[in-house]
Amino acid sequence: MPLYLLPLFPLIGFALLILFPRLFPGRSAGWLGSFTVLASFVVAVLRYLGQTETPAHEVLWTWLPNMALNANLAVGFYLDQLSALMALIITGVGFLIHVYSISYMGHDPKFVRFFAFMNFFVGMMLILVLADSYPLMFVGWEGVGTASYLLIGFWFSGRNSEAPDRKLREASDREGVANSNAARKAFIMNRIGDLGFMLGMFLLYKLYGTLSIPELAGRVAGAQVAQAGIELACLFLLVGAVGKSGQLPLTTWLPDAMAGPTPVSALIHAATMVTAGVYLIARSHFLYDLAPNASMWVAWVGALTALYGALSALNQHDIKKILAYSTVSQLGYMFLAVGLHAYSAGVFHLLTHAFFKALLFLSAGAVIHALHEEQDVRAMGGMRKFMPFTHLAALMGVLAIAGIPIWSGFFSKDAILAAAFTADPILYVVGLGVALLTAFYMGRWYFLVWRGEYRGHVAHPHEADGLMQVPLGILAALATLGGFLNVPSFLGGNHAFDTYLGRAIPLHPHEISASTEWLLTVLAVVAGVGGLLWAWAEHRRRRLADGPLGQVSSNALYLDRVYGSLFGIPSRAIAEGLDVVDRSVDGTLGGIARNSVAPGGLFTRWQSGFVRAYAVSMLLGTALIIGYWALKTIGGGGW
Amino acid sequence: MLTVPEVHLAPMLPILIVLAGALASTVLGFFLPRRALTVINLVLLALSGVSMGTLWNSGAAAFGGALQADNAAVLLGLTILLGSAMTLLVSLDTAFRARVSFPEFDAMLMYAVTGTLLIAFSGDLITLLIGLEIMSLSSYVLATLQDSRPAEEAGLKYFLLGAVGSAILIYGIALVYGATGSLNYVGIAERAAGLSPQNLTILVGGALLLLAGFGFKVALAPFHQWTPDVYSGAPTSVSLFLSTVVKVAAFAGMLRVFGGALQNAPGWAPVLQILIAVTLIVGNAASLFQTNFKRMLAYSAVAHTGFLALALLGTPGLGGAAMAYYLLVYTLMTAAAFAIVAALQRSEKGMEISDLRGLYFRHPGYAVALAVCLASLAGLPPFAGFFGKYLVFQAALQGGYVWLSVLAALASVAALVYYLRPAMLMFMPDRTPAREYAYGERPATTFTVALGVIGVTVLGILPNLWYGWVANPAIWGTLAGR
Amino acid sequence: MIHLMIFLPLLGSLLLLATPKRWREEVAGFFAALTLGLGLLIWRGGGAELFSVNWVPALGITYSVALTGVSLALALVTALMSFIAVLYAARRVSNPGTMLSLVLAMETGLLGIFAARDLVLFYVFFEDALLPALLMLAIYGKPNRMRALVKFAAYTLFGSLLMLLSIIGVRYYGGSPTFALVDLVQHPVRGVTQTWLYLGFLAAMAVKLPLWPLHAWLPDFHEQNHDSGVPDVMGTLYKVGGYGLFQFGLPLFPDASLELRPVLMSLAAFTALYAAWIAFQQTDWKRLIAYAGLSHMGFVALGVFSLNETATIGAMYLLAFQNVYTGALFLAVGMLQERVGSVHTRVGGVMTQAGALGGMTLTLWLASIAVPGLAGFIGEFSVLLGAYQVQPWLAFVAGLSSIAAAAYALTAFQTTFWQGRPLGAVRVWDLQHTEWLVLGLPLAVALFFGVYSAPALNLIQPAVRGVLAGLGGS
Amino acid sequence: MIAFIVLGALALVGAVITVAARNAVHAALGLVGTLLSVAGLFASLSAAFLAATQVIVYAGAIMVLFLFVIMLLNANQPISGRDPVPFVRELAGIGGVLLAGAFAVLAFTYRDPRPLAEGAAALQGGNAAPVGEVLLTRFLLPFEAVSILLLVAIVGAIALVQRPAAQPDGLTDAEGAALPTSPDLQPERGRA
Amino acid sequence: MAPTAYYIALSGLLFAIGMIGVLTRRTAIMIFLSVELMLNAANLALVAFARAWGDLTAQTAVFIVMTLAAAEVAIGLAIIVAIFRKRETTNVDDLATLKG
Repeated sequence: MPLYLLPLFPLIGFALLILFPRLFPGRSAGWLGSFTVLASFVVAVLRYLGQTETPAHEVLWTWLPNMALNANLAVGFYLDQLSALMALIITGVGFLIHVYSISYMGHDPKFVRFFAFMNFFVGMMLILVLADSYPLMFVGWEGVGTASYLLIGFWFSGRNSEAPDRKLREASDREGVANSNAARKAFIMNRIGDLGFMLGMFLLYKLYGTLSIPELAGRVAGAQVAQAGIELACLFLLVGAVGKSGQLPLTTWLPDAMAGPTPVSALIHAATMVTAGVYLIARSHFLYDLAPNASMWVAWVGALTALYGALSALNQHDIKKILAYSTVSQLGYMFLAVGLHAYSAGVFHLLTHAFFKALLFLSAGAVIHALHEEQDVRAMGGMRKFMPFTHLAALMGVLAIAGIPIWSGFFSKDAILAAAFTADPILYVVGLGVALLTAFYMGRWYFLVWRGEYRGHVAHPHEADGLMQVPLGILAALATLGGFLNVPSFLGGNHAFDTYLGRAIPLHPHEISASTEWLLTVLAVVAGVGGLLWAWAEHRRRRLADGPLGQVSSNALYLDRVYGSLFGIPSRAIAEGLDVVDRSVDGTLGGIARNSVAPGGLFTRWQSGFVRAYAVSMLLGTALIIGYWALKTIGGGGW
Repeated sequence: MLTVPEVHLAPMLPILIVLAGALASTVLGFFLPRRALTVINLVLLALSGVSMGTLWNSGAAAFGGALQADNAAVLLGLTILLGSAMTLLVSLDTAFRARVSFPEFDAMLMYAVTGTLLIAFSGDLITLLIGLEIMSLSSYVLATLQDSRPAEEAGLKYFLLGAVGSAILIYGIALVYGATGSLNYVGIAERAAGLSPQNLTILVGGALLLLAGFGFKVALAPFHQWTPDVYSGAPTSVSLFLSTVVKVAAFAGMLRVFGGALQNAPGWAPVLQILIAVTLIVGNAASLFQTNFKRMLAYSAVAHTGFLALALLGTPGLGGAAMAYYLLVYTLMTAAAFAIVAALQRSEKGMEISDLRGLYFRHPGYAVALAVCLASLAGLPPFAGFFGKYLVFQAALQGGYVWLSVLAALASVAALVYYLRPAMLMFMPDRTPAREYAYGERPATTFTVALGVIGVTVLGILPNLWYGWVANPAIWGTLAGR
Repeated sequence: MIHLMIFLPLLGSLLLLATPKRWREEVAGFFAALTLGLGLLIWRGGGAELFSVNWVPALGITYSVALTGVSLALALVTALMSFIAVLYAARRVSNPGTMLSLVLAMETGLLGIFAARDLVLFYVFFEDALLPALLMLAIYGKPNRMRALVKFAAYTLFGSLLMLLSIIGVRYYGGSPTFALVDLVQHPVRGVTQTWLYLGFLAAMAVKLPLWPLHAWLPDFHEQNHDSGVPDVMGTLYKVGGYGLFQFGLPLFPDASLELRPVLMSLAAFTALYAAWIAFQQTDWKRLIAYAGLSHMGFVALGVFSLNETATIGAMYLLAFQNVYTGALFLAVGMLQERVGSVHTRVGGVMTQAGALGGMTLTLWLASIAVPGLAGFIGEFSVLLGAYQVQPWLAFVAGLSSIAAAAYALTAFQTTFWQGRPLGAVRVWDLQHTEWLVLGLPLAVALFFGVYSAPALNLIQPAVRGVLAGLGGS
Repeated sequence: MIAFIVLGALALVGAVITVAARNAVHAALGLVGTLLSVAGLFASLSAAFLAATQVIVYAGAIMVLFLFVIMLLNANQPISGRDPVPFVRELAGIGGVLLAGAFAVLAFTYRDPRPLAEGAAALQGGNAAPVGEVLLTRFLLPFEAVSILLLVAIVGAIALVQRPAAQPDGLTDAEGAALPTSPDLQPERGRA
Repeated sequence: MAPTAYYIALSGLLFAIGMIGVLTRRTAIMIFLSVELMLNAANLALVAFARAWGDLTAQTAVFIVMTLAAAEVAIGLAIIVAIFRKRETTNVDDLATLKG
């Protein structure tokens, strides 16, 4: 089964749905979309099963000039353990979310278009992870960016823009503007990262003369290049990763991206796309291994972002915003891991996070659905009674993300913290603190939404229907059990996941005595449990509605405003100024066109109409000519 | 004992034919209507052209070299005849409206042509002088002939300044004679070579005075100021004549004198290059600010003088060829443009540029033709004006006048601007009522315009049709005669 | 065949004046399609080799034409876009006879520019293309078009006359028998003279690229042109500066182009950023697209000036295909204007009613801001990559414009097509009839050559290699 | 030499009178004086025939014609009122001085190509016979051509003073009515 | 005999004076008179040179120039008279409608 089938199926789905929307009445579009993703999933599974030690590399056709070694770069796909894993996550989780969306988006007028975009996203994401060269990866990179742009702005004119009623219409217009802005912001901020990515590629090409990843991996070892060069290249790539994964300082677009439909948030802005940065760094491990400083940067960016996300999540009131900031924070964890060369830990967290964060988002979506687009947690509460199944699923997710033992989050987070501990105690402390905060705000989220008494407006919120429950169930199971893929040795496991991934990415096993391991584990668990208890205590005191740090947190540490005043306003001003300059640059020509410039007046005044004036210029001219000649003669000058 | 020199008829036949036309118009004017005379004159012009053609490569001369019918003379003469014929054709349609439709008009015109031919064929300074005077005097009359205040004012200005100009010219001749002791080109050219520095001084002084005198005739700044007034004051058909035939003749004279007799005399080239620079600047800048189309054409004629004179700076081989090519093209496009003005103008003042708005939708043929002429004047390919510019640039560059060529290039940007405005206005639709003469389109004028436009286009696409004839440097090496 | 291809459109435009009103659209379309077909045939035949005869022997001017490599690619794009322009003009403009014939006439000029292998011939075609452009602007332009006209023409001629001088100079100082490129290359000019001549040549090309600070004619030209955007398509095709520099500038002035490389590259990079930044401020779609195009031209110039193979290939690729999507964008704006009666970028909510129009416009926009997978990316990426090998910082500066590009493109798109449709605004109808083709064909081309670049690369790459090899450049 | 000084002085005086005299008639007479003394100079340059012609044609015919016209148009009163052309006198002064100076410089660089005596001798006194011979041999063409010039002068002068009537060209408008001449031309006056 | 240079200088002086006249006189006739003066200066120079070269052609040329002058006078006066008939003035400054 050729690899290109993986992205091909969803793209075919996209083409059909976008070109012939009328061919798909009712929910058939949803089924088609889900089916194409399922097809890719099947392919992925088959390829996974048929996988050998040597990575598969399938070249299709020539594409970019001179960008491989003394040759034109070709479009080709590359399947090793890492990309296989990513493909499985994307298609698997993607398929579940597609199915979920069939019900969730069921009543949306642009149902078909939604699935077209979703398919487009899946296809692009698969290209991203399967790419055998950085430019091709960049195709997927910007492709998913575009998809996310389209999906964030899916309700670009608000959800009832055709409403005849003026009130509704205005509200919807406001919503439309907000959504559109969010989408645009996401794209532009990604572009900033992409520039870094591109510069990284340019530099790599300058250093190694190729952009094909296998070739690079082959040359990096032998080639003698300046250390600074590699470090710089890695930093450039980091910029790209930061942009895509919503890390500091390019993090502010991710919370806004929640303007999109909830499945989009689940698939793109939690499970898959935003982890592309992590993937990029893991994929470029052979470079980062040579660039200790750059790696340190990665780790620190991750740690700080984790902290930032956690702090911002403390006092959010939008059910999805909380999850969004938690995503930022969790991505920070992954960066921390890969920055410390603990790629396996990072990717493992990526996996588990995909499970439980998708789960959380979907259950949040179910709640929003049940409460008719209500998103404020203060207007919820006690949902447990109305939708028990969803509640159970959500609880699994909360426990997983809080890092409670046996749930998947526990294992992955534990590995990361261990890596941090070996590398740098400060990082470890940060990580631990974030774990505490995570547990707290997730607990807050849980208690506000599911416990306490119902504060909503909808009379009888209904439980999600089967189409939504199935994915919830599967994901809940995965979030619960996923951790056992990688049971550390001191718990009697065999690091199955690490060893699998190790075939693609050489491991840097950190030597920690089992006792320390135990200590770290206990600390982590304490942090998790403590956080939840803290939330429960607050809940008892009914003071959960507004969490710690008040405005500072709910305004996400004012980062947006800082950017606005630092970059937004000045650049607009400059643009304005340049425009003015540019319009007036050719005033003279315009003047001539309008036939009104001074010099001409001179000549017309000279042409005064008096014949004697003409005679004056004639004879003076003659006199001057002859006089000049006479003077020259006197001066004896030659001719 | 008195020995009358050999008098060949052939070399002077073209002139005599034209003269015959002039005399016929003078005498028969009492019996025949004017239009008949015009037709006769057209025929005679054609005949003269034919007889000129027979002189090709004959190198014939008469009156001991005072009259030489070499190839240069033939080429320039043909250009002159073409311009005159176009003038006559246009006058057929417009003379009555201009109130100059009487035999004397034709007579004067033909006399002027006689004079111009005399210049082109001249072999010595005196013949040249007489030719110039015949041409000028008849031009004075032509400019004044119309019974209107503008025409009279134009005539007086033209005459007074012209008289001064000829005085300067004659003084120049005197000095040149003083230096070389000879009045015919060959002698001057021979003696100019080996001169004691003192008399060389006189020679250059004379050359400069001649330059000033000619500068008036061809309208080089600062001797150009009569041009706009006279062209805009005189009847349009006369302006056509003055701006084409008269200018061609004057340049023919310049070619004879500076390209031939004074070819290797020093001193005049640097001055000429200054004059050209001033002309280019003044001509183009001033025409940028004209609102009257006729007057704008007058100024553009000044500007073109600058370009034409560039050719004089080149080596005679290239320069002469460039000049000859440019002169023909210039005649075609200027004549056609003036013809259209003459046909479509409401009043003798010519049309305002703004009147041209939307002309394309009322007189598509003439509008397109005028656009072609303007494009050619601006030097845009594929029209012949481009090759004219190209050739003079080439001549000047190879003469080593780089800065002047650059200046000329920049000047022609300005030129484009003022040619562009009317040209584009014609194609802009407008609601206002037509402001041009409704019955202007008539066969003779149309024929003239077509001649000009087709000529300009064909010569632009196949320049060799004309340039192939004029290219041979041998023609221009012997301007002074043998 | 090549001559037929060059002059067929002109023939058509002349014929058009004679054909009765009701047949004009068909005739024009026929000729445009025929030209395109001929072009494709030539392509299939592996291009038309050099054909040369004397034109003005006395002046050493020859009629030398060839359609190979880059020039063939550009000629094909020209034919395609002219065909599309004709299609749309026929549908949109009432009684389009004049415009159609002007479009065809201009097509001949453009094809000639690309085919010419003789400097004077090149100049002649270069100016010939100017006249129809001027006429279109004059006849169909907006109220204050005279200013745009004068600026357009004056800038163009300012450049081209200096170029004419250096054309003459190249032959004179080099002592070549003719103006044919092959001869001129045999008789190169050396030393400082070459630099001066190059500057003269550059003047024209910089105007036609356009390159800051000689760009000022561009925005007005597009802003004042007819709403349908048909003249803008041709105007876009007319931006041949990059090609001229590549085809004539580099072979004739190798030392000079090497010497001036840093200056010119910085100018180009600055142009790219400057234009993109200004575009951010535009509220008139046409001005906006004009500045966007200017920014692309900055990239093209960056590529050509860098003398780096990859970058030059990218530049030519970009030059060729930006015609496609920029032109199509102009037409899309034309359709927008037809529907909402304005080209202002704050209309709002059009996509709620005209989904296809919005979608196509968005895709074209994405192509124009070099989203990978579309043709724009290959060119821009290669240019930047190549330029980075030569001047990393300039590549960075130019790269910044890709961010600005996202900003201006998405802002304009959002405020026009997204957000709410104002209450009581006119109902916008979606694409109809040929409009699908008019937007779809360029879109398909942009997509195809963004994914599968081999056909174009096979044309461009060898040509670039040849030129740069002769240059002995980096 | 003496002759030259005297005559030259006279010529200059006459010239100055011509230029400076307020009354036109005086100016004309001053010119006559100049012409006569120039004739004298001709004589001193052994150009007898020219001297005679100068006296007869110039001082005689031409100047009489001038005076006649001056009287006819009674243009002898000087024009009062400020000069519309700015700085004309100053410019004229500067230009005149410049020109005169330049000519002087040029003149005094002149070296006679041959001894004056020889040259004068070769002229045979410039009598009618030798001049006429040259005129009919080497200057035959100019001699003939001048006749054309005179013809032009005569015809032109007549045409100007007696403007003939314009002959219609049969151009008609749509209704077939003859079209008028351009509106801005005033109707012809009855001629004398 | 006086050397040629003197004659030339004299003629130059006359020419300059004539020019001053052209510029300063304000009636057409007077300007025209001054032009005649300039022509005479030219004649004088020619004759002087004729003696210097001992060559009769120059004298003949002078003869022809005189004829030219006569013809010019005829035309010039005709123009002046024609204008005077319509405007009753010979002041050239009154004819300044064509300008710019």
